[in-house]
Amino acid sequence: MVKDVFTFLVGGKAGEGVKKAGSVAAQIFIEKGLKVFQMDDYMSLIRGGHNFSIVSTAKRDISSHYMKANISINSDKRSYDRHKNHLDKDGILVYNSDEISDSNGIGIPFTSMSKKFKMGTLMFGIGAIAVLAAYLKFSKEKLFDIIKKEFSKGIEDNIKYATEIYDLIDPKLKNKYELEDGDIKRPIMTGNQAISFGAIAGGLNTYFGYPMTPASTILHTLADYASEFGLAVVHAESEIAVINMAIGASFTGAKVMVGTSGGGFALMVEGFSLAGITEAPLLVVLSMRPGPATGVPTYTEQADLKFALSAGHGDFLRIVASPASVKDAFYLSAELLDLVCKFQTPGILLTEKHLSESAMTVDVNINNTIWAEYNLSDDIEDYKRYLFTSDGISPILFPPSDQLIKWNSYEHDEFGFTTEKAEIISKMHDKRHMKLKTLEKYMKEKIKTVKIYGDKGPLIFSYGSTTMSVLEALYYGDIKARLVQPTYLSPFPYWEIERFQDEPIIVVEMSKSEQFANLLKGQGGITIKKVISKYDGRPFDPIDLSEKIKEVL
Amino acid sequence: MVKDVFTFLVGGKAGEGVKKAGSVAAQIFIEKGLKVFQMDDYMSLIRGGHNFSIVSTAKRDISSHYMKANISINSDKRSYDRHKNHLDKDGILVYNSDEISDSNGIGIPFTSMSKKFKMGTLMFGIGAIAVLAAYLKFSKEKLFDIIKKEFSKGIEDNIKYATEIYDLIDPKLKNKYELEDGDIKRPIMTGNQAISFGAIAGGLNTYFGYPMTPASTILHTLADYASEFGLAVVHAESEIAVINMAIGASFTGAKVMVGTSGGGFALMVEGFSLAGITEAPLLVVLSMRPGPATGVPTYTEQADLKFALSAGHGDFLRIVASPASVKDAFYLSAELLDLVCKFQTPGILLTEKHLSESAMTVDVNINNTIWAEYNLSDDIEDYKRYLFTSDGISPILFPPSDQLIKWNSYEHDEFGFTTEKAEIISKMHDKRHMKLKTLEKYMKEKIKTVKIYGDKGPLIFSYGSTTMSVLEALYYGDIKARLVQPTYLSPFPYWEIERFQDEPIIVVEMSKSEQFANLLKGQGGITIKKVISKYDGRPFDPIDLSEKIKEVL
Amino acid sequence: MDLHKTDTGIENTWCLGCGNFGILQAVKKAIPKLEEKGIKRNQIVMTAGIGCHAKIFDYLNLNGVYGLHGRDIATSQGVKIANPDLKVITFSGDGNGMGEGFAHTMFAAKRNMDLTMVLHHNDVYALTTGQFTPLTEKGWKGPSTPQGSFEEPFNPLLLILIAGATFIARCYSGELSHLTDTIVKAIEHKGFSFIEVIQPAVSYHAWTEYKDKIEFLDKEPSDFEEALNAIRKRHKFTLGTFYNSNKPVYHEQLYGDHNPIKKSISRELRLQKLKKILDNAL
Amino acid sequence: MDLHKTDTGIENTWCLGCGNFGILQAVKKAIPKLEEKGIKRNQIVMTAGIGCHAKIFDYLNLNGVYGLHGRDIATSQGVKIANPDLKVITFSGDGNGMGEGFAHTMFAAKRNMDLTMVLHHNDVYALTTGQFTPLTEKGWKGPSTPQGSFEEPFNPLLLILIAGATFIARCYSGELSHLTDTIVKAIEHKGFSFIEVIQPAVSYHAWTEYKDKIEFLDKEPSDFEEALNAIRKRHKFTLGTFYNSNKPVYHEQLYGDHNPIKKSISRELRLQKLKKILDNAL
Ligand SMILES: Cc1ncc(C[n+]2csc(CCOP(=O)(O)OP(=O)(O)O)c2C)c(N)n1
Ligand SMILES: Cc1ncc(C[n+]2csc(CCOP(=O)(O)OP(=O)(O)O)c2C)c(N)n1
Ligand code: SF4
Ligand code: SF4
Ligand SMILES: [Mg+2]
Ligand SMILES: [Mg+2]
Repeated sequence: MVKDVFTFLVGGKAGEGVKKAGSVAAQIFIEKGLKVFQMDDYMSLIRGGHNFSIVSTAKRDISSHYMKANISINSDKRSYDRHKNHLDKDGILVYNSDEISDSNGIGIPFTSMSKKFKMGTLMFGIGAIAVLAAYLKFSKEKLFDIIKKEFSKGIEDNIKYATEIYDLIDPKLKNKYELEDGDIKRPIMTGNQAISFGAIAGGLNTYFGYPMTPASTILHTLADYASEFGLAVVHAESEIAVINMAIGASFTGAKVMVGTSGGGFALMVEGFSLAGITEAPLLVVLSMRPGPATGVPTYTEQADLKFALSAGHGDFLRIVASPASVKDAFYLSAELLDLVCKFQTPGILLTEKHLSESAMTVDVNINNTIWAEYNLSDDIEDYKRYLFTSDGISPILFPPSDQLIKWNSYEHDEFGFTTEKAEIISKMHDKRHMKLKTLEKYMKEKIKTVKIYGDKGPLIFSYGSTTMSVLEALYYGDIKARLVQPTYLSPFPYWEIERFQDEPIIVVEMSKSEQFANLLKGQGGITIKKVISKYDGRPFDPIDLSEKIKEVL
Repeated sequence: MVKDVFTFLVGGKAGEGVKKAGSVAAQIFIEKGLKVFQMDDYMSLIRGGHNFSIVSTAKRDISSHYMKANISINSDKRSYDRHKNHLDKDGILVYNSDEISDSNGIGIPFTSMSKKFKMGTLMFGIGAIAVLAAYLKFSKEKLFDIIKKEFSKGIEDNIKYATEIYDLIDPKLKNKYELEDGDIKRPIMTGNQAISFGAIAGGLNTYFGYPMTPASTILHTLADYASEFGLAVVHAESEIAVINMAIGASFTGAKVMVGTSGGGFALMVEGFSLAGITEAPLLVVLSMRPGPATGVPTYTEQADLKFALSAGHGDFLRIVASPASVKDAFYLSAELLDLVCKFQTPGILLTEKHLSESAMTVDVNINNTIWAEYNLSDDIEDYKRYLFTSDGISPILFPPSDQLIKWNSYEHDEFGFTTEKAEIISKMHDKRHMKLKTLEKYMKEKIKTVKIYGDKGPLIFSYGSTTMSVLEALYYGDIKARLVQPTYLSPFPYWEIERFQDEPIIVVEMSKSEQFANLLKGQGGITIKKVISKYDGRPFDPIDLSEKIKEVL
Repeated sequence: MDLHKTDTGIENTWCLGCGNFGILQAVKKAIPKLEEKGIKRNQIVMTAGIGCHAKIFDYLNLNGVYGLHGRDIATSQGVKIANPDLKVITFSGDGNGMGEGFAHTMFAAKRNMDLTMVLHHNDVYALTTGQFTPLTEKGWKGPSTPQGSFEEPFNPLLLILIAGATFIARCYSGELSHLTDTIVKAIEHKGFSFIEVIQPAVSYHAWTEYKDKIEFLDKEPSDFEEALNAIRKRHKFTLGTFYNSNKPVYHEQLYGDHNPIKKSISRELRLQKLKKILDNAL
Repeated sequence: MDLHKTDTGIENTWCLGCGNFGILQAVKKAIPKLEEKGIKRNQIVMTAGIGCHAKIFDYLNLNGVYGLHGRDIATSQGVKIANPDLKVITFSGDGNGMGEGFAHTMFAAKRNMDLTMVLHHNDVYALTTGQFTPLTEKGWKGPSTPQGSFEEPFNPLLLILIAGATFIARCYSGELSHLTDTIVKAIEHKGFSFIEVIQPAVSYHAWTEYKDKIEFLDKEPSDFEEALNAIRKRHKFTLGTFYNSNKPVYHEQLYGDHNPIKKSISRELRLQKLKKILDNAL
């Protein structure tokens, strides 16, 4: 089906090493110089249930997993039932013969073979990797090297179990797969790792967080690297503490980021508005999962867009941008850190579970990241925190200083003292609003706010990680189209979008109420021909999506 | 200037009875069968500073105060300076001669005359009323009656002080004012009282609140009447507690309302989203003040509109409506209570300090209020809380019941059990979305969503209490125009608005970023010719506004 | 679905051996006992926060609200205030009820709200992969504290005692009958009853970490002073009822024996009263 | 504006005779004393919540953040963590710090965050017209409790002690020199210092309600047990330092003697390290 893609699917219970098997498989492909896209599908539980990891690899850029596997390995009946149709035409189905039998697949008694080892069924992932290795004609030695590199404990047992599985399946595999080598080895990272590393590269000093899927791994990643990079990484008592601490840190001149999902961001909204009026540089990562409320914690959706664009009472400037890929996420988090510092206003890096927790090989040039910088005050006499300036930006100063620095949650005068005076209230509104004009000008000149892929054919719009799904669908379906992806959503880059006003467009997004399409209509004056939307928590599969696109083109 | 309006202005320090003087003046006008609009301007402090109360009265409907007084009475220099220009052509300026002197006005030594009384300067308000009485040729007896009715303590001293002031000023008033009598005595109430009484009439059972200007007086009013109407009125520890308590109350079948301003609502956003997914009937009163953050607590603005329309993560149905007058507020709070019950979804009564805390005489027919009702389940076997129905509304049931009733913050199946299944996630989204369609249909048929004033002339759009300012400005300026006021803002009543798409319109609102105009553009497809916006915390004055409107017409 | 089935039939997704099973079982056993005492099943309303503990919402065939992380205890208070005939039980986690929802827990105790809170104390944010909670001992290497956490834990019983709770107990999910009895007593108790349940989360902690440390109070304290003493001086694996006393409850102080829903005033009477109020104002 | 002016020149809008004046004066007197001890004025950062108390933000010529209602104590923590060279003081009200912001206050104590919190205890939500607060005695007829409030008040010193604060004192805005000295001691203290200041809000309570009840501790407690005892047994108008001890502070446990801002790692070094991390992953 997908000739230039090889896909490995491994399914089983949480706690059986399914995800790990996915990432080890990814490492195998990386070793061969290939590009990789890994998507992990897991339930909101710690052990049991049904998880799967699906890893697609190719020599070319690949921006989605495929739900048609070349080899699918399943540890239990549930997994088998779930995935028996997720097979490519010539795909091979491997199942746990301790639980089922199916003449169309190959049975391996994963469970009984694991019994004699201490780790027992926890080793299933290793077994899956052994099967993959055999299928790809990897030598056992190479397999052992990988196990040694990727696992920290129980190496010996792992190798024994892998050997037994390898030897058992090897003869049963009639047509093995010839996976061609690619060009170079690339690092692989998840979206959340990219966001974390990007922010570090951009100058991050402090991160405040409270665990919430799918943003938690930013907290974990940064906590891991805190001492290496001299960061303060704090797990606070709540999201409200998080954002108010962050504003305190921002006051001192720390470059600061916080991260959460919709429910946590909902709690941060008052603080977000505080950042607006105090003009606090502050970057919020908002990684979406299906809502409302607790919703479906470990799945994906794009239904917090409208909320992100307008969260917070009162009028204030916000920057909202959404990366389309893991690589984008890396550069964007540094770029946003810079913008919030330069424009002294809160910003949101809006993303989704699908980007946050999927892993991709990336070609990044770390030297190209932006280093966040402030418009610092050199005026050390008669300093005014909220100086009226023609561009609305008041140069910033941090303590310790012999000048008075007051950030104020109330409406205030230029010094930051509370005011109730009509004229000053108006003027401060005007000042803050002026930053919007300045920012728009800056964005027009300096920032790639919208990306356009392809140069002919009908117009498709998408944003965030859905862009990756569309790109892959266009490739797969051999569809000639132009794909427009606004990275920046607020301020809305109308100057880039206006030119598309005369053509009816197709929108692909993940929200029932078509939030992105509404934004394009309302702010961009775009005529929508058709919206393809998905809101079942699962990302698009490129094959399905290509068909849907063809239907409406 | 304003021939058919008489305006009384009283200014002084907080704690001197300024506001009380305003409402006693209003009572005097009411006694005469007149209509009244009272606006109180006060600072965020308890004693001192500068407050003023301005009461305009007429035989006709009057929907704004005028910043040109017929008589202006000022207790101190600050007040005098502030208001000396707020005088009608023939207006009389009365000042405290203990602090200043001005040959253009009449000096009264309010302070020294109050010294001998225990309450001292706290009595200034009484003095102002005595001045007003003399100016209106009210007999002292009538004045005493009013004092007896309106004040609970220190009656004797009050009467003494009033008599002395009356006798002192009476001879100095050369041209007294002949205030004609009106038709009947009408009750006067503030917007917040109207909201409270309307909700009670609509069936309110429980109110949860946390003090926040300008919503606090809803809590106070309802607390006062709690035992009379069998309500539970709770002052909780925070707004987060408030909304989550409210949802618990809603679960039991209580008709429930909460109230706050922007900062408090920001804290309620996660709970608001919970009401969305659990389909909890819940009415939130959001009374706006200038933001962002703490902003200007005791003044007015309309910059939380965008926020109200999209607060909360995920896709869910919300009802947002904004009353244009105190009378509207009365009926609307009952109507909204009914809608949130019928459609099992959260709703927002969006208003502003200017409506919440201004007082107007109202002609309400209490019998016309709506009584909130649910679509109750009679299906007592195999009850499904989230039954899939063709209109999206699942009949509701309350405990105690022998059927299982589960409200769930996670995505759920029809019974309310947690789900992670793709098909059910989609179907539940569809179900909730279907309610939007049903609601729109209902609104088209049964609800006056948009009011249109006037039948010829150019088009002006406004919403909320700004409508009152516009109406008064049109009257004052003798401007022929049609004024369109959408009471409902979500679902947006496009069916009423569409017909205005071909004419460029003028928008009057109180937000720097022109949130209402953007809504009309984005959702209504309206072409905006000009936005008149004010964002200094003060409501429009009809005279100024009429000029602004004339400029742009 | 009929409330009188024992099970909801929903797939249980707790780890094999999880301490939450003990709590689930104890509640299931407590219900018939409560029924014997005249507390009907359909009168009970449960709320749950978000976390592993809260999954009990799907497994218990009881009416209720699956609330927000940390806010279940506020939701419970709303239930009770609106309809005081209902018996309310909140299932909370140590992250949920002592972290995100800390203030609500403390204020529920302060008010002596007439409801029961079961705190599943497993020393981790289990469902979000094992971060330290406000009750975790110093040094825990969770994913947010890879070098070991360094906050001193709260003592939940001490806090809740001082805040004003009137029934306070500690149980262990391995001591089923004690847990069952305590749940029954707590639900019967009029006022705020708080049960801390030591609940091993086997993916992060083994039962053996607790087993030998568990002990019972020899004598249950008889007043506040004794309770304070026992809570402070006995170690954190000491089980028993530490405090049991009487104080006015919130809803009765708010409106006596009224019930805002069952005794809701009719439309007619409301309009009549409102008219009078408006007339009197004239 | 120059930080070394004494006054900001902003109009003071407190009621005549308000207890907040005493606190303002005490802080103004404390600053030169702190300067003598080597704590520079420009090193001090203040935060304030929202309420009458918080207006001190406009009157004190100190750098800082006028935060959100109840959140100032979280903001203070962020300041300290980001730049531990700064000395942080939070001015909070009883509604602000014990109501809306209760959890932040308790967690700041739990962490022994190295900062000072001054709690303006006036028993009302003064700025919002006098509602009861979590510290108000039962029976208060504020506008939200016209029949009288019926929640038992929290004991703030007891809660903060148990939560983990290491310096705890009660002062009175009528005892200026004691208040001044205590503020100096609290700011010098390494760890979480908490000063409850009895602050008459004259629009709701007269000074005479307090004057005669005020007393001083005869002997300052020397350890936790004594502190616990004194806080519990002495009445709520007893002034003095109830607790003063040492424990590791949060920021030092987090990163030792690092300073995330002053010792921020350069761009070059960051990129170099990141390259290594990415290469190693291969
Ligand atoms: C507002 C919000 N923040 C964060 C989360 C993510 N979250 C879900 S469960 C959980 C931790 C639960 O810990 P605990 O209460 O101890 O429950 P356990 O899983 O240990 O039973 C968190 C932080 C959330 N659902 N909502
Ligand atoms: C989120 C939020 N809720 C409510 C308010 C309104 N508010 C302002 S001050 C205040 C009470 C302050 O009481 P306290 O902290 O005791 O201060 P005091 O005025 O007594 O000094 C409240 C509730 C607010 N500003 N923000
Ligand atoms: S992670 Fe812990 S609390 Fe959660 S189900 Fe597993 S054992 Fe139970
Ligand atoms: S109301 Fe009370 S706290 Fe506020 S300024 Fe007046 S006396 Fe002070
Ligand atoms: Mg836990
Ligand atoms: Mg107070």
